[in-house]
Amino acid sequence: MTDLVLIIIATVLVNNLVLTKFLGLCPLLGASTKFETAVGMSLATTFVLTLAAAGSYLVDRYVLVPLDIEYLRLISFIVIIAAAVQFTDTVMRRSSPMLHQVLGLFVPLITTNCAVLGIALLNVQRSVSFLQAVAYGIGGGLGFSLVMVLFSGVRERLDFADVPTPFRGTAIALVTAGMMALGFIGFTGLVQE
Amino acid sequence: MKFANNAAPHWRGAESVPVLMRQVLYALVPALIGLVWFFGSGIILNILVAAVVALGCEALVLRIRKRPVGLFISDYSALVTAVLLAMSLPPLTPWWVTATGTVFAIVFAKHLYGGLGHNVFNPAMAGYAVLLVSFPEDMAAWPLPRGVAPDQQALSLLTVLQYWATGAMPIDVSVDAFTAATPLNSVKGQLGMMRTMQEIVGGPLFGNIAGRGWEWINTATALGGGWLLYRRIIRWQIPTAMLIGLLVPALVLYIVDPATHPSPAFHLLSGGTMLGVFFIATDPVSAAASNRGRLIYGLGIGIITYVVRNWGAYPDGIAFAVLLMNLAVPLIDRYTRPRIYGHGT
Amino acid sequence: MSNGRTSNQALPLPAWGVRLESRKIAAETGPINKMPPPGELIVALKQNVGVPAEPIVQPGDRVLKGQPIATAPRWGLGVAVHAPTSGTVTALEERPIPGAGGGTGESVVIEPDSKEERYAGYVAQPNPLGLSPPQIRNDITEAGIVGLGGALFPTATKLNPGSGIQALILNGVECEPYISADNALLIERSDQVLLGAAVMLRALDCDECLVAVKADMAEARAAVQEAIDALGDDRISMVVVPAFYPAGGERQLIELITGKEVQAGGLPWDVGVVCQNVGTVAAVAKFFGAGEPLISRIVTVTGNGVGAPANVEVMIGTPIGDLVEFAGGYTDAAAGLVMGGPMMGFSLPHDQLPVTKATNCILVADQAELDPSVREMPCIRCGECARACPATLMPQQLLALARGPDYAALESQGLQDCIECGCCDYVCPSYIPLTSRFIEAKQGLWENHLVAQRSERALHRYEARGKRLERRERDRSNELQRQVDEIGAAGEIDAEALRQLKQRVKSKKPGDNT
Amino acid sequence: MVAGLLLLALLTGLLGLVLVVSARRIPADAITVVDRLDSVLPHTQCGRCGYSGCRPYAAAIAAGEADINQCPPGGDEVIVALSQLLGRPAKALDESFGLAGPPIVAVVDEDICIGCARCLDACPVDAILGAAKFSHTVIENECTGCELCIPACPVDCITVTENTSQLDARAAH
Repeated sequence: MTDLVLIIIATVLVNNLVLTKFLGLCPLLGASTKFETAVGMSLATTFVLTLAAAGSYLVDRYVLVPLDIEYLRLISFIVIIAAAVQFTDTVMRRSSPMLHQVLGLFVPLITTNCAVLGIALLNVQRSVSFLQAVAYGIGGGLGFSLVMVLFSGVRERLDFADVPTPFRGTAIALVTAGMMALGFIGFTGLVQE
Repeated sequence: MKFANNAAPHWRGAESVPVLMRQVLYALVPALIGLVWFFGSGIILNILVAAVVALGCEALVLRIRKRPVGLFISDYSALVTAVLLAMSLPPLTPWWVTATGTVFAIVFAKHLYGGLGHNVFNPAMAGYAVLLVSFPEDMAAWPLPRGVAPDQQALSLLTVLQYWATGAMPIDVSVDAFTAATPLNSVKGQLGMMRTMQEIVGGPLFGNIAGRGWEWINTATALGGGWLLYRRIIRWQIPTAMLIGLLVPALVLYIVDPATHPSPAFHLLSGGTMLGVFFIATDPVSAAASNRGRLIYGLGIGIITYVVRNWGAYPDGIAFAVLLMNLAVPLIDRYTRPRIYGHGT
Repeated sequence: MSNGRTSNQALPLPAWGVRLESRKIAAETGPINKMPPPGELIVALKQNVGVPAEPIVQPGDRVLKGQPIATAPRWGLGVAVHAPTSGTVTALEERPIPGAGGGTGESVVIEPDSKEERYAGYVAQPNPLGLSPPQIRNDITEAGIVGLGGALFPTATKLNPGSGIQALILNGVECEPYISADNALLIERSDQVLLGAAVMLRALDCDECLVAVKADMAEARAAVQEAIDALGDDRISMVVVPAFYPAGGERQLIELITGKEVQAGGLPWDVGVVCQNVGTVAAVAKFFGAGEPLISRIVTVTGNGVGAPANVEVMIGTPIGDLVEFAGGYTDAAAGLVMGGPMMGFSLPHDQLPVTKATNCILVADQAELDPSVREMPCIRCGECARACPATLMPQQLLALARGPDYAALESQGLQDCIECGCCDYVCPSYIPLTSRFIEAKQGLWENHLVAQRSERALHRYEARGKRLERRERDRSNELQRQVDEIGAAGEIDAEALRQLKQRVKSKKPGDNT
Repeated sequence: MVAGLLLLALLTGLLGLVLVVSARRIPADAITVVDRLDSVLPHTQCGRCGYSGCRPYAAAIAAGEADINQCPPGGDEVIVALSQLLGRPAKALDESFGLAGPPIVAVVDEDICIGCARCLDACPVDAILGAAKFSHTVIENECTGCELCIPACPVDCITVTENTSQLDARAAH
């Protein structure tokens, strides 16, 4: 139990996917202009991440390895991720069409979000159990969501700030992302891996 | 007869921003005296470098942005940032380290976000964190406090100046003889070597409650903070909440296992606790807006500080805690708006 | 609240509001001075936010003191006006009036004849408490009495809340600095106020009356207490509120005394309370006791720019210049002319404006008493404004939103609940004119609503038109079809023509207009 | 090898099946994107955006065919509202679609009007009153200032003027 909690803490705070591994920066900058959008994107990504982490572990452990066809790992993982993304896309289009419209291409792009495939591939190497794989998935998703939500809050506040013209928009967003990473450095060493 | 046409209200009762900022500077004097007494005059050099660089950067940016230079230079906010950063640095700091931190604080953390009132992150702490990451060795080297050893010799002013200018001691002087880890760092290192707190605090670096000298510096800082509270320049919410956030976990773990956890009193009077509680966390621009929000904000800073001190790799966590909670401010503000009069019960 | 106790202990300070220097210099200098009729009276027909009264006199008419010169319209919160003294109507014309944004309003101009001849239509009521509540309200409407505390809401309307009123609060809390008209009234005429209170209690069918006075009004408190003791009516008691601003705001006072909040869009009687300014109550007493409608009021003339600051009982319509002259004239230091107090009063461009029923104070300020010319700095989010705000808003956040302006967020964060009291300005260390910004933003928000309404109405009409066209088309094609069928049935047409006609019917699609 | 491919195909098929079923089962929100976008447009139905009315324009925005700055009567307010709904940066009005201005209303010069009733059909909000052979008049309160009636008039008797009814209402407020 403790190891699962530690895995989640480590992936959320210490080895945050976005701020220390620099995975998933594209949705971070693209879908964070509004708080509501960022929450939607976070939920979608967390869902896909968890599903992908669990699914890929199962497929790898019980299908690919026993049958000795690990060379199909990449393609089968992508199939799983694509299916999860497609499912998310369908749900979102139906239940909140406006959010779907705003996120636009970013939802299908979760498929190519390096964070998702990254977690799936890393899991194969480091997970010793199914639960650990799920924990990595949840942790990765929560870490992404945390950064995403905090970031969108700051960006909304920046709408009212007197930012110098050349720095408006993406420039100040990148500076802010750097500041966030600086803050997260403080968590270094919390969990020994 | 013609009369002036003004919009209501026609009265204003508040002290202006420059006056408030000046009071903050005055309130830092006791802490400064403490630092100079225990660690020598190096801190003055830090302040001079930081102040000159801060005002220079401020003037430059304001001129480039075509803002009224005189008005904003005289608001003292850049000076407060500079002094807070300089007082957080070790008294033996080469000038370029201080200057780098100050440039980052004023240009990146303050003016890229729009200057006074618009900065999301506490400029002084942003500058400090950058230095902590970029110059870890310089940031860890504190001179020995006065009174560690009976035959202790103070560094000569010339030596200090040389180190300040070049980053190196004269050939016949060894840096290691004059510097030591801070108490927080020392505790962290020795606990890692499986020594108990009782053994650690018996060492020469430690005084009655916390680090030698540090306990007095923190007390002096709190004195200035108390004056700010009394003058109502800062309000009680953030300091109180931050202390609770820091001391309650400290107390719980101290009760559970006093051998491996410093006492709450130790935390209270160590490192930058008091500077953080009264002068850094209370910076209103980067803090939460409502009273309730400020309680959460202060609590967060306290807790994260404790987490970093206790489990993290860095000896003190105030800078990181402040930056992280700055980040959470928009979110806190969103969920802590006070109920408006006449809407619900 | 309902145990009828009279306590000299002030209520506790609330979390909001600001403490201001009181500067009640005029009140301390002496009694209420009665000003004789000036050379010309300009009685505005629009005395409050309501619809202007309808004049019933013509230029050249002679009017008597107290005679109605314009009647209140039946709707729109308007108020009747009366001749303040006897004299001749010289004109019925547009004159500059205060509070119209520098604009003018139709006014009855009267040249007084200094005879003070009284109108015989109104007489003192020997037993006003024997009147029925509707009768009392009728009389108060007839007397042109409105709330003299500032809002000028017709008093009779406020006395008609239906049942369930637990307390009548008499507001004698002048929380703005300088203003001491109500203070002077309580010191000199507490008995009159209590008589009015008794009439109001009768109209409200209510058994409790609280006279609210401020902690720093020692003399007035003593006078009220004495009058209450003399009257021996145990329904009436005094309550002392702390000296701070804006304790005298209606909703703020109710919150202080009863702890209840009047909901947004609601009225005090929703929480069982009716609040009346003491000046209003005295006006009611004057009408029932002496047969005099609302033709004069007490105005504080004060500030370092006036020779002899004083409380002056002055006829409605007196030019402000004459009033200042009566109070010792301008000193050399006079720099600003403000109607009302320094927190909510508005600057007057010149002094040729008449006193209206709303005029409680004329502040002739010197340079130091005016807003010092300070440079506005950016907001440093210190939060002092939120601490001071009686509506518990967050002015610092509203300010940022008003810069956008983000009207949706402004509305959800309570811009409409701002009472424009000026507390946030007062405590702001960056000297930001918050109140002015909020007034501006309210205007914008209101315009935005207007545009949205228009758009919605346009959409509605557009859709209705679509349905209408569709219906018309259907009717037409039905008619065509009917003709085809008829012709076909009659067999008077050759097959080819019938086929063409049918083709035409078919090709006609609904919605095709040609 | 073959087994692996078969298994992969099976997996893909299975996932596809799940997707197909789920796509049919999940209930749809009744308020569509077009509804939301349409609700912030001014409904003048003037067609200056290049579409036949406000709703077609909203549909075009939702489909990505039209930009958000093509509505002159809406001005900055509508652009800001659209940008907030869509999470895109606001931009300046594209003036090739027309200039934003103060609210206007159409006025029929009743001395010239011949009572042809053509403007009645042109008005998208039925704001012109009249019948054939009778002089027409515009209901000022309902006119949206779309100017569609101007080209319809054969004798050019319709002009536009600034709408003052809002200003009057403001003064009364």
